[in-house]
Amino acid sequence: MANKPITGEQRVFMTGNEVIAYAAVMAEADIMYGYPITPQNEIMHYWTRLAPKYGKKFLQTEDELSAGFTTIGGVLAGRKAFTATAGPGNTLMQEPMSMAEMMRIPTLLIVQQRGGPSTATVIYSQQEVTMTTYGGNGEGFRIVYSTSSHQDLYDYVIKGFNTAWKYRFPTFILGDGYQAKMREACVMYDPAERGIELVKPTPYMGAPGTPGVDRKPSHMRNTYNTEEELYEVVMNLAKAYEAIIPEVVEFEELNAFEADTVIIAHGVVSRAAKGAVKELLAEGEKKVGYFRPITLRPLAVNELREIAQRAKKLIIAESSYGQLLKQIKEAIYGTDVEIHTILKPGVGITQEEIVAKYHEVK
Amino acid sequence: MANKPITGEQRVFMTGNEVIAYAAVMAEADIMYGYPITPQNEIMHYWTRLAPKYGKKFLQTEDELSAGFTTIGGVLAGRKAFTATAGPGNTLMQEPMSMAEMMRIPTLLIVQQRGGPSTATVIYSQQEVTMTTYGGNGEGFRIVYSTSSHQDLYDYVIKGFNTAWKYRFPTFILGDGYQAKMREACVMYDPAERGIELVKPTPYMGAPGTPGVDRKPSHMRNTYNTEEELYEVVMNLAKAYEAIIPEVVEFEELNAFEADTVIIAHGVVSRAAKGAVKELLAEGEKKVGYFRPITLRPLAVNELREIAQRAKKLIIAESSYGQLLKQIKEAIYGTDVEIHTILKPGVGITQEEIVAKYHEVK
Amino acid sequence: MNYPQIPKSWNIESKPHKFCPGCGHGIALKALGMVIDELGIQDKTVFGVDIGCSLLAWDFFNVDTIQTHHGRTTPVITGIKRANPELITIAYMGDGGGYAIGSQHLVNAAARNEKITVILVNNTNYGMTGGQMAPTTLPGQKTETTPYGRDVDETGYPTLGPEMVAAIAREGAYVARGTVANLRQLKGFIKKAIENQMAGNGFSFVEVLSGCPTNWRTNAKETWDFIENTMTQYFKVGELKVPGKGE
Amino acid sequence: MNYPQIPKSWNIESKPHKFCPGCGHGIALKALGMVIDELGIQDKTVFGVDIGCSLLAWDFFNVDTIQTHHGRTTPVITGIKRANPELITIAYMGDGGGYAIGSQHLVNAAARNEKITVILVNNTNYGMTGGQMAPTTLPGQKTETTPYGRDVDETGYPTLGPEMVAAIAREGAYVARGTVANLRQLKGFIKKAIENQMAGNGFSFVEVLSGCPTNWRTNAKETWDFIENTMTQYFKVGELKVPGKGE
Amino acid sequence: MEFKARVLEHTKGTWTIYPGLCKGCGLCMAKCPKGAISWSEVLGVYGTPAVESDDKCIACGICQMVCPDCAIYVEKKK
Amino acid sequence: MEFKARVLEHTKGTWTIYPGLCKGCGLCMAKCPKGAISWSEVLGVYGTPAVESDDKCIACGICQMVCPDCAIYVEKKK
Amino acid sequence: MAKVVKIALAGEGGQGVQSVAEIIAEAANEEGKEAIYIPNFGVEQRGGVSIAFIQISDEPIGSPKFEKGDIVVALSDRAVRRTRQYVGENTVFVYDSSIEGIEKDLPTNAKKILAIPALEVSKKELHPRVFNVLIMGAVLEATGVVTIEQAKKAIEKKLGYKFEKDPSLRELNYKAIDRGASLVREQ
Amino acid sequence: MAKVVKIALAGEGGQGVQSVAEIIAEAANEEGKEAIYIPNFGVEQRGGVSIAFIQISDEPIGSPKFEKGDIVVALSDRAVRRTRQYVGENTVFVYDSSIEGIEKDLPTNAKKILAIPALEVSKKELHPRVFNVLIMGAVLEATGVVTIEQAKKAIEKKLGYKFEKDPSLRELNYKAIDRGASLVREQ
Ligand SMILES: Cc1ncc(C[n+]2csc(CCOP(=O)(O)OP(=O)(O)O)c2C)c(N)n1
Ligand SMILES: Cc1ncc(C[n+]2csc(CCOP(=O)(O)OP(=O)(O)O)c2C)c(N)n1
Ligand code: SF4
Ligand code: SF4
Ligand code: SF4
Ligand code: SF4
Ligand code: SF4
Ligand code: SF4
Ligand SMILES: [Mg+2]
Ligand SMILES: [Mg+2]
Repeated sequence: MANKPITGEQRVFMTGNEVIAYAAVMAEADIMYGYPITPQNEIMHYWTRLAPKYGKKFLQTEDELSAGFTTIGGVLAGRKAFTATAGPGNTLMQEPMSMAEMMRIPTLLIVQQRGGPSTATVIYSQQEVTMTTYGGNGEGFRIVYSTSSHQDLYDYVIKGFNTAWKYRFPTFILGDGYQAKMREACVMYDPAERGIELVKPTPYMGAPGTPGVDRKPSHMRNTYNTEEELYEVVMNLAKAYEAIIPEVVEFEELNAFEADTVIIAHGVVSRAAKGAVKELLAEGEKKVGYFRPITLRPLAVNELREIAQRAKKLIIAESSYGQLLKQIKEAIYGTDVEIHTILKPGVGITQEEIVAKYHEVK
Repeated sequence: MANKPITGEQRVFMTGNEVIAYAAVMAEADIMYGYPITPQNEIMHYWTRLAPKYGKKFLQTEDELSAGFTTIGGVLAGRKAFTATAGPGNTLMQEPMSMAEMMRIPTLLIVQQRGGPSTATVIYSQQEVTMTTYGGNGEGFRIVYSTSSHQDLYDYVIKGFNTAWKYRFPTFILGDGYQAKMREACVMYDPAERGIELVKPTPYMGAPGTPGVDRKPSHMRNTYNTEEELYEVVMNLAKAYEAIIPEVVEFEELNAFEADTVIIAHGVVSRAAKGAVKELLAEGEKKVGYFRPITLRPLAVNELREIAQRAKKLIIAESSYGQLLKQIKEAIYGTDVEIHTILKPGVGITQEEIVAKYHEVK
Repeated sequence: MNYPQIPKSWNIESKPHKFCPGCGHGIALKALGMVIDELGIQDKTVFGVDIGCSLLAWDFFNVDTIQTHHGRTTPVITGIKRANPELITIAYMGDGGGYAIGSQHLVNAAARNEKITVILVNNTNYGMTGGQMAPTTLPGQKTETTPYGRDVDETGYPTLGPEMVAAIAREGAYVARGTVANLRQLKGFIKKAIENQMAGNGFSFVEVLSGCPTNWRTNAKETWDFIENTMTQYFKVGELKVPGKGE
Repeated sequence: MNYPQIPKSWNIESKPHKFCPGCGHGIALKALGMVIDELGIQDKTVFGVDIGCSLLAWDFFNVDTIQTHHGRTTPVITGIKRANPELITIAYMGDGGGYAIGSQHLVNAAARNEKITVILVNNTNYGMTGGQMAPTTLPGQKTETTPYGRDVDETGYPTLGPEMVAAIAREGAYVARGTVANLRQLKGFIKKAIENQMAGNGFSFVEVLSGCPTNWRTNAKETWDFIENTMTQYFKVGELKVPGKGE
Repeated sequence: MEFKARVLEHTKGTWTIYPGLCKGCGLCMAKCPKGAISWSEVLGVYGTPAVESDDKCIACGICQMVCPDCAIYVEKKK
Repeated sequence: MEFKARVLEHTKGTWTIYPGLCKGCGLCMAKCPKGAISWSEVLGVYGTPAVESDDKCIACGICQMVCPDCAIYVEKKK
Repeated sequence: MAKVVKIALAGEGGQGVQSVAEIIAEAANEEGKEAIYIPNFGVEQRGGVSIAFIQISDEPIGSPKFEKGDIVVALSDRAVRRTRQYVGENTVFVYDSSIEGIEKDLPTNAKKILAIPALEVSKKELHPRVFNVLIMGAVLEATGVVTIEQAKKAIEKKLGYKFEKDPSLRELNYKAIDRGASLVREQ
Repeated sequence: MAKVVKIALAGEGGQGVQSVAEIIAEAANEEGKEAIYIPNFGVEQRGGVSIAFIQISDEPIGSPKFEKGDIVVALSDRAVRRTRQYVGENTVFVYDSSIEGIEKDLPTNAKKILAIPALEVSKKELHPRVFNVLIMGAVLEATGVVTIEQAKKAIEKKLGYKFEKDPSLRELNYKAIDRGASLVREQ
């Protein structure tokens, strides 16, 4: 059985879903559980093709509830398990993810956002931001990476496994239909060769020894009898979560801490935003900057506040009706920088639109 | 068959769940679909006892997905249908509610919040605010009433049916485990006698006449083929939703527009907040006020901004880790009033605590 | 004569319909259209279509139609029927929608003997999402998620839907399996299923063996061959439960 | 002797357990504990408990235990087994968890022949939530949501779970129905079910007829009577499917 | 809504094809007991060839029955 | 963890009850073939009466078997 | 501000604290007062400690739960441990004198601690079944939130159908209330 | 800023626009350029209009979709209607001259509109099956984003296994490319 599909550095030209399947193999994921939904299907298609070659497993479940809960099972058994979904499937995933959130079970869920609400379109959107960051009946103790390119998909799937198992909070790779289906180039590599150490999973259930004899039994629960018990559990989660924020937060920027007008976007839209800012800078506009939160949860609150305190205007562009906008407003509460928006639920945003908006509001 | 269980005005002393069942009968609800979950069970228990007496129907479904989708079916058939849930059940309800949101199907869902995330407790919390206002893969085109007393439960269940059918957005009564299970007095009445006109439902499916012959067929969908189509649909939803906000928004306040320190709370916690403010005013504190958003979606943004611009301090108290807080920060973005909080996920907040907080921060 | 011979209840405005060339859904819906015509129930029928290729029928008929969520057509249709029993309610779905994600609804609607009719199109795969394994995928069959063929040791044998429904449903239920390769018989089964609902007897269920040339990557001949010879080896065509006839 | 005669695999720290006085869950778990002892598998067993009164067993055994969500124990346990087939995995749930909200998981795990063991406690109601109708509630039985008695015309007949599972599962599966009124037999069924998993044959399923005196509002005599005489009229005790024995 | 009919008169019957409905799937062709159906020069709705029949046709109606798109209409001559 | 045992010596066997485990459900009593079990003055874990047996006991072990709480231990005398 | 009387009652599942609480709250409501009664409930149907929270006032009542009670009654060892948190410097803490092994767990900050032989008295003088009614008498005596008459009416309302069949039961219940009151008075 | 060449290709499900797009994008990638190809996909497996969006540049590319293409090709009446939105004042709009009834639907704001007899030529001179390859030739000629050589290599990579079996197919495909290019050149 071959060991790794990638050695050295390899430039490839493929769909994002294919990139993810490779990244999962290279991250030493053991098993994928999944239920089909466009636009994430090809992750499963490629995984099932790769799986037998590298000693990996796959289970197609009866629905997303099952995909989420079997993934939790796989993790409990001490394996690196993951799953992928989109849209209405992500809605259903909130049930298992709320259990993972409560019990600090590391899970990796890849979301390829599609239009919403409801079944909507199978194509593209950024309308699953609120749900992925704060979904379910919980408090959003999760880590969400928003990717913008195939390179990101490769890098952050590998990183996402490490994050999940290191910090034990449910971790999400938030992609979208464009990234899922488009082809572009990216460089694949063996993480070990780049000095990236892969966090090893440990079993939560079925560790060696007889429980109650050689070791304590592993008794895991998510249900409590009194509100005081629960309060303590949730406050401890909050404390643990807040402690890791500085280590986890990621962002990208260009001239953002010097600019008068900062364009903020995440995911694939950030490419148009970055392109627009580069174009404007090249045209001689000096006071324009670009900021892209990579982790949508936790958000780079400190940097956003610094920018908001300095800048005169923000332009927030997203393919939703203001899901990132809401979070940014909350993050920079107390400042009063002028905010302009390009909100286009379910459709792409181009560089031209952003440039035009800049000229309109500047 | 008796016509109405209530004539004239009647002071009763019962649990909140019982009050809700009576209110639904008096709102001329036709059918309840539901799946058991604590702490909403007794709504079903009382409804099933009342139902045969007043020609009403009930169906216990196999899960909350089914309860939500059968409710949608009941509405499509032209009946006033409703359902009730809590906690993990509410998480599952997001799937049907996202369909209702997309298709503007009026639904009434009563949520009796319990602790979260996950199964957590069956008791009490205010941790389902984010999910109820913005859950699912959508944009939160919903109307959410947060009740604080049995009187509210009675009033807003009746009002909630009217709101849902008048504006055709999914409507939620957001109660909690305390309100569900506690006994207190309230006055029940026949809405007709108070001049409240009940909006009549109309069939979306199965109206008179042969489709394609006497009338157009009713072809309802939630799936679109291109992103441009979807964009138009969602923007139209947004427009329709925003148009009704002024009519729908509700709040309660005491001295809030004159105070230096305003205590903000919703639902049952607002009772403690109001009590605290009354106590403080009685003690001679003049610059303290109280504000309670009744609709959590849409939020009373204008009033909150007015308050935030005037006041020096806000104290936001809620039995969650900041779900209302986030929404308020977003709403009053641009102001910089100092915000203090009492955030107690899953446990009650008392008047004493709020008074103490006031003295601490003032 | 510029008006083709289509069932009266079909909505000509939406034709040619949205199914692929050679798709069995078109034949199944032809059978259903003919039954609606024969029973004269176009004005009382409510049609629910699932997510899956079924959704492409959202404007197929001149019949009130609700396009629901994946697997959720059974509860939507149940809700409609419970609220207004005068209506004749038909849920239309795929094998993925009925036997996988919506199986709790199917099983429990059958157990509660809901007075609705479910028509389930078995094409041995997930058509709409591009051909993944379905509960009905045949042993050894290649799909996008069983690229080396379905391994029954790993994923079990194809779900026998009507057999399962027949095991759950009690007296009053009607359960049958037809095929698009036998339109006349299929029409008969669908007719009985709807009549059974109209008589108020109970749950009625018809599975339809159908072709998916797009994902099977079959030409016309291979398509017919797979339906008529391969599928029927596993899925026996016929009536499994007829009210009044015992089992 | 201050140490009671309890199965070795029970966790004495959590005793007296959290079930109501006279609850059948305690007897079912006694049978399971004895089987774990006899098979000597305490170190390899993973126990999953559903939401429902089952959850009260989250620290019942000195066995690694995961308390899951309502209806979701089957997939959690399936996920564990798929990831580490060395473990012996047992899903424990109520009739609501198994036949209502989790029925898609049960049905599909059976169809895929998952190598897991499911023990389902049938107490004809939703115990934990205070006694609502379950899919297994008997005709005429009063519950909180059938206050005038379950009307089979409205809500159908009680679900026959093992019969349903037997109709779906294929060769290799083990399916039986026992009762807390016959501990020896029940223990035998559970033992065979677990041995069937250990042999890698396939899905194993045991329904346990059990008492819920709290919600039934029965005294001890009435409890026994309901289990032994009323329930068994509908739910036949015995083995429905034994590998190698045909059906 | 109208669809252009292409009417073919055969000895045994009148055979009509609506190219605006025909997707060229070939199901009819594979089922014709007489091998009377073949690809036509006329294109169907997806720009692929529609079908046509020849005089081997016995007007049995099978092609009409199996066509998922109701693109064929057969009338037997008496 | 220890539970206090209340040991009752009967002609046919030794019958032990652990009141700290007994919830007073009465299942044992209803099943005893000899009617040997009755309510006791000693309270069980929930403050309700525990059970005790008398010399009618034949040490058949049924009560031990049916007790959901493992509160009874019966040993036959040889 | 109107004074709110806050009561917490805790016991084992079978001890009937919830019905006592309900009767007290209903009696107060009947007297025209504002009353809130909130049962404590957990996932266990039986087995957990059962707590009832009651508040009675002349004016609308705020939060359904409170931090410290005016009177806190605990009827089992576990109940003593669970209810300590509701005891403050203005609290009268009442427990049954037959409870063993709780010496170290008794609250230390109460205004007053009363050990009353409720279990013994109900067993010996009345009937174990009216133990909870006796406790009700004690609570009413300690708080004065409702008159004994009103409480008897509320009992009548709730159990009247049983009293019809067996009028001696009425007698027994009434006696239990009075006896409970006297246990507190005697302290 | 580096120039990005933007191409939209649209046709019916069977017309093979997606494989053409994929080949062009891969050829560009092989040439060391940055390329993005995004298929349009809807809920229908077949039947909807199929659109492919390609962008090719010397530098990393931003948004995968664009507002206006440099070249927009429509191969059916429905495709003409669907792609009008991607036509701007710098767009060369190409459609097949055999498409009927679209006179009123043609874009009016294009830089240039080319009607080419691709269908006819492929049918008569080559084979209907290479219709799409002929279109590829036309696109390459109109944009010059990839050399014809590179495109041929990409075709070889994709269809080589078929060419092995039947080398005349290779000939046919190469001819189709060249012929497609000439159709544009001739205009
Ligand atoms: C909750 C949810 N999960 C997954 C999907 C994606 N999805 C759409 S159709 C489909 C499968 C359709 O297969 P089937 O029901 O067999 O119908 P067919 O297309 O084969 O007729 C899936 C998985 C979805 N829309 N919603
Ligand atoms: C998603 C969800 N829905 C509903 C509930 C509420 N709930 C908890 S237990 C239960 C029923 C338990 O009944 P059963 O499975 O028969 O187990 P039993 O308590 O009778 O042993 C329900 C409906 C929940 N916890 N989660
Ligand atoms: S994908 Fe298959 S089932 Fe779906 S429309 Fe096409 S042929 Fe029919
Ligand atoms: S409620 Fe019923 S099933 Fe649950 S623990 Fe009590 S007796 Fe057992
Ligand atoms: S009618 Fe019969 S013989 Fe004629 S073309 Fe059709 S199938 Fe062939
Ligand atoms: S079956 Fe119908 S659509 Fe298919 S080729 Fe024949 S006529 Fe055309
Ligand atoms: S051992 Fe047998 S005879 Fe003795 S008390 Fe128990 S059940 Fe009765
Ligand atoms: S000994 Fe066991 S069976 Fe008997 S009353 Fe006590 S708990 Fe119940
Ligand atoms: Mg299918
Ligand atoms: Mg149960």
